[in-house]
Amino acid sequence: MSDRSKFPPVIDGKAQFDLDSGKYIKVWQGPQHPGVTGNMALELIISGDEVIDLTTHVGYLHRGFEKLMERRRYIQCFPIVCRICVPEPDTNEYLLAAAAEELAGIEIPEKAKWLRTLTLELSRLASFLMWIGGQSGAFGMGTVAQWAIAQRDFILDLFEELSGGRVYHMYIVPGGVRDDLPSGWDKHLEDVLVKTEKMLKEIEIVMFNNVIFKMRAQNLGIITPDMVDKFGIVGPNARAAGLARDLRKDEPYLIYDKLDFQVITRDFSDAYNRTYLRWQEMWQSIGLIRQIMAGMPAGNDYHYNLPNVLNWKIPHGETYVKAESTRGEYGFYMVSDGSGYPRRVYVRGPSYTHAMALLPHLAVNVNIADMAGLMVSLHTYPPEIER
Amino acid sequence: MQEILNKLIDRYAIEPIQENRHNQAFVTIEKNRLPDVLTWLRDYEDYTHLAFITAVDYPEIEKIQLTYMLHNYILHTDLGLRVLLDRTRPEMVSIHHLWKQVATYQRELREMFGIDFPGSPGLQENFALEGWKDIPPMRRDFDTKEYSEKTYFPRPGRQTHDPKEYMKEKLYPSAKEDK
Amino acid sequence: MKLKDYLSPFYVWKRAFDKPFTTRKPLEDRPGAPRYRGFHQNDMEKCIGCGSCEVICQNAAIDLVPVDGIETTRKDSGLRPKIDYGRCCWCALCVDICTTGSLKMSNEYIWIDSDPEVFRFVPGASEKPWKNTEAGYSQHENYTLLNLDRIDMPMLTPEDSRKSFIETVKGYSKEEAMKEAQRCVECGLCVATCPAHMDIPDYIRAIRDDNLDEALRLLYDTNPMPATCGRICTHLCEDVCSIGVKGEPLAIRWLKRYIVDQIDDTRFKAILRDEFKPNGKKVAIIGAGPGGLSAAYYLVTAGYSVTIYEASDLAGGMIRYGVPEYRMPYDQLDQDINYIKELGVEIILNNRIGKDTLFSDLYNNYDALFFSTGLNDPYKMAIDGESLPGVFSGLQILDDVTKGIKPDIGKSVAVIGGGNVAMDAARTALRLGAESTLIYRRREEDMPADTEEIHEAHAEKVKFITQAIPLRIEKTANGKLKFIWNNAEMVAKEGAARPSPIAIEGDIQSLEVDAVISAIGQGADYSFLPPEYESKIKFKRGKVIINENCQTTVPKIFAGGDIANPTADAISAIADGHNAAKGIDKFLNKK
Amino acid sequence: MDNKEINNTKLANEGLSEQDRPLFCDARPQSYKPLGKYVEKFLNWARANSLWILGYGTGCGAIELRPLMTARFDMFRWGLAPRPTPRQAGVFVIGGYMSVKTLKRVIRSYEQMQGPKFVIGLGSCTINGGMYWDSYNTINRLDHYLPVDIYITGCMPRPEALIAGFNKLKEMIKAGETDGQNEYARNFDWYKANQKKIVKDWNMPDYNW
Repeated sequence: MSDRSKFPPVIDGKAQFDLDSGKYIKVWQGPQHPGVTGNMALELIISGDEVIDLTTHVGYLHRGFEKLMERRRYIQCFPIVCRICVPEPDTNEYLLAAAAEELAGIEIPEKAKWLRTLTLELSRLASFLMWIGGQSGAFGMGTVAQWAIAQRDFILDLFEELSGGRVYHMYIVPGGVRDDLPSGWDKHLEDVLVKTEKMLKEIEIVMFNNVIFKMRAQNLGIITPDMVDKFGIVGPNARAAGLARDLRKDEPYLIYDKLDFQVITRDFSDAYNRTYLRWQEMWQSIGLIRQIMAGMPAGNDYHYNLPNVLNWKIPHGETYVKAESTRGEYGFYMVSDGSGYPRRVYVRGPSYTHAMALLPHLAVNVNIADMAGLMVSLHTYPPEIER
Repeated sequence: MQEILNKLIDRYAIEPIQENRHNQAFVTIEKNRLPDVLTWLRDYEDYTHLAFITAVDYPEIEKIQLTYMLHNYILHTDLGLRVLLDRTRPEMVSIHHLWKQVATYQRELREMFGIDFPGSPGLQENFALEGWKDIPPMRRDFDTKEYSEKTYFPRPGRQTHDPKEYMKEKLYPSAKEDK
Repeated sequence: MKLKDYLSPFYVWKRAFDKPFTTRKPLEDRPGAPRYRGFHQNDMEKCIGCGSCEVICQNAAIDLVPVDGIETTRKDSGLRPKIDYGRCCWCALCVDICTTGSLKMSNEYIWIDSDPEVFRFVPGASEKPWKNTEAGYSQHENYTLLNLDRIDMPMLTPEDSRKSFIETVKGYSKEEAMKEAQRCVECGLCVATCPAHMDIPDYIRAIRDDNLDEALRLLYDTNPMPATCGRICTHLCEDVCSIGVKGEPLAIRWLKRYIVDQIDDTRFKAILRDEFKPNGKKVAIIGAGPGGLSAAYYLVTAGYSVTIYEASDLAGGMIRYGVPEYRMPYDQLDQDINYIKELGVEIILNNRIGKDTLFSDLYNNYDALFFSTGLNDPYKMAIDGESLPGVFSGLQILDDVTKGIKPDIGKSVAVIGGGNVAMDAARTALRLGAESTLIYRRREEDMPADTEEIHEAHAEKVKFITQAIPLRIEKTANGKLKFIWNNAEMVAKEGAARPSPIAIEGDIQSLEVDAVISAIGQGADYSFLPPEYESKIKFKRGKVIINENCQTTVPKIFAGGDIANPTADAISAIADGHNAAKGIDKFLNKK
Repeated sequence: MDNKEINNTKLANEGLSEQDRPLFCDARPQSYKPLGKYVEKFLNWARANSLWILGYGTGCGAIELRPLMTARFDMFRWGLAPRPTPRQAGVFVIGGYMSVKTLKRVIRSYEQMQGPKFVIGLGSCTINGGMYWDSYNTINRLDHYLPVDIYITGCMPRPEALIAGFNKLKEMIKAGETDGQNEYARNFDWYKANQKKIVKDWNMPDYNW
């Protein structure tokens, strides 16, 4: 940080430069780039090896989910929403079901709530494992990626056993869930949890105590508390800045009010702390899964018998339901016009603000080699931006 | 929740109000007052979090509804503000100065619904689409199936039968010529 | 940075001695989980080709196609799902919705080919490696996307119902009807089975959409007596209902009744908008039963001038005189008839052909003739004592009650027979204050009566004696009748469709009653036909032979209803009437 | 595929500005000419055993590539390796649905890849549109835009299905049955016409090698 005279001045988070001056280079990172999660592109203007301006480009995965849902019956929407967020599909499934149930005035059986919470926490764990693989990979620590993603695969095995699907579980349907826990599943789960715990301990040693990771991730992409509302930052990114905001606690849905847990916060939101916080939340998830398994109600009443789904109509209304995903507030805004098809479903993905507004702000004056790490530390996931 | 709704009624004479849950309500606001109400809610009533902006198309009443969803982190309440725009030339005041992420939302709405937000930065840039020439895809009158079949032509060779018609053909063909 | 930070990364080396994560032979070692949603399987025998899978598939991945070796029958469309794996997303909604539970998914998941055209197959018919795999996703007990249980119909309690002639079935309320209508999957299997081929899925959809005017129009397209059919139809449609495979079939009959119940009959004309121009041709109809009325409706709406000749003093035929009021209230029947009358159909009552008017006059004065005179000649039991006083026919009892005559049946009756007339007679007898005992040759499950009727008869405490072959009726000393029968056992005979009762030697029982009502079936009475016509019209086993246009062997004469069709129920008569009307129209317009 | 025509006129790089056009190549793609039976057999063996995948996750299919390249399934055992740039890659795994915007990049990447190159269509979306069959932004039939060697059906196909797919591809390469690159060269105009029909703002060169 000695001589910065050659870098353009930054005013209000924006570097002041003239691209035609020939002093700066425009570089595209992505969409075809291994360091970019999902499929999006960063248009970088660099000065030397520092990024001075960034524009996020999305739309490579745009499938028009919201349009497609308008011409599908409510039940037919459920297989397609999970595709909006591949690493953590269950949040989508839950929110679609919750929105439809709220508008239709359906109360689902207690057991279904527990099973839903279980899948949500399990998918949170899987998603975080996938993410920590990306995060460590972005800083050159491929070993952790190998461990974490392989470990995630064992959770996918659990999902496969439970729901019949590995990646797209399609387990949470409007009205409840599709099936009970298979026999012997609890033992497999405990097995995987124990292994995951062991691995998490090892990750702490090799990652959070790693000098390279520390040097690169600390003070990278600092989010100050006053930025949080200005940019609409949610989830772990906001919690790392010291704001105890967690929908599971603030507006408990499903059975979160019956579970014992504390909102985890850290007091300084940089890439390192955000990573560490998510690592802590993995432990929290494991704890929650154990609590859920211990309290799982007996019986097999896990689905409310909907009116024949081919003719299922939902009365007029609009609602916004939300849940805490790994990336923060995930929401479905559903408008029903009384027909069998939703009038409008809007999917609010937390990555929207993180990638589109926050990332360009944080990227200024970041070394180009750290860009991937910075992006992953915000845990952005493109399909939920463009849908 | 009731408290803020009463305040809204007092200050802006806003009606109607649709209360969804104990912590969620939707109100309809006149187009020109929206920035004012948003600013007031953000700065004085702790509705600091803008969850999203989106639109709903109502071709039958020739309107497009914009929904601004605000959240209060202290009371944990959601307040949805609805604005009805004219559908033929929808235009709305830009509020990109209030939250940083708004410009992107407005860019998306311009692309998907064809709503104009004069003054919003980067409004004309592509968001998810590239080289789109048809009517904005999220408009209700845009038929995505028809567009897809026309543009991306599905693999041929499929044919289905309606059980009712097929049984008629097989079991009582005499009745075929009727009706 | 501490020294630890420099050293700790080397901890990864420890892992070198751990068991590796790697699955050695993933292809062999990892079959799909027992619930895995892999490639589809279909039990071809179980599947009925209802097409619900096609409807629910949000990817439009399923086509219904004819398959070799699968015949179209009344309960099976003969079509089978063909799945396009260029579309499928393995969500298994098709498995969940399957009305029969035939569709399943195996746990196999590998299908690779360099030709994109091959990824289409008919599960169950195409030979695929996973055709017989056991494991995989299938329907679960506690999770269904259909509504298998019928909405309960409000009914009088048996205790109340047996006391009076008030209609037993109260009819659905709007909410109940909408709920019941919602259960329909619109497969349309029922349409083929319905003798009149009513547009059942369409009018049920109209109920669901609360568009009853449209529903009424759909009813009258194929059936001008909906209020009647909504009550006493034999509802063959419900036997083939796809929902009925796993659950209770839709109450199609009651939904039909709901439509008519909800609409005031004064509005019929405005809703149906039956407009026609008289074409100057005349048609005579003999018999104002369902067949005759139906023919009259379709003829009059086609512009013909129609006259019905009826021997009784009121129109309605067997529906009025053969069905008791607690099942078919007369005002409802009148509603159906009145609308037909309103359109200009002339009904001449108390006019018996052959007696009051000559058949040949009709033949000469009208452009075409349709007769649907029904079966009203009760069969005899052919046993001793049948002509004793106190032995009645079932029809006679029902007829008397309709006319307001109280038959002298005393305090206890024995009803012989197992058909609907027998049930009606037994339950009518209850309402007249007698204890009823029903005596039938075969087992209860062999009874031709509707299951609901049998069920209700039981509920109203009609006593059932089955497998009893009547021997004779004797007069006892105290003026009662003694009905004597021989107990039988069911013996399956080779080549016979069902087992027949064979008397057990010596096992003879008897019952003392005040009256015996015989209701073992009826035959036709053709006495109105003069010999010169009777010789020209062909008969087979007492039934008139007609072609698909209900035309007899005499071109100008058409016939239908119980005297012509094998099912002998109201809806078939109505269908015949419709066909005859079309046939007459064709016949007269060809000239 | 009947309407494919052979045409030898050069495309004009119309998507580029006038002064940029000379900067780009305008040579039509060439069919690969085999070197001789035994040499080719050896080469095919070598090609089959070093399938390098372009690390471009074009759709949700990419999610199963991660487990495949990590410890659990360890694709390096089969000679598969991800490469960051098209110039080093020989296999393009199209991960399911493809939006028009991605298709444009995919064409560019595909054309930049060195021959012999192979395309794997992953998931039902590549065959007939899959669950996005009625979407206004995703293509239905991949074979209209790129020559596809094999299809793996599924949504998503599991890593095992992918492995099986790669094994099949290897067999095909060894048997000399993969003709995708030559097909692209032979029917270049047909492919280009299809591509340009749906990629509305074609602001890239027509020849990307």
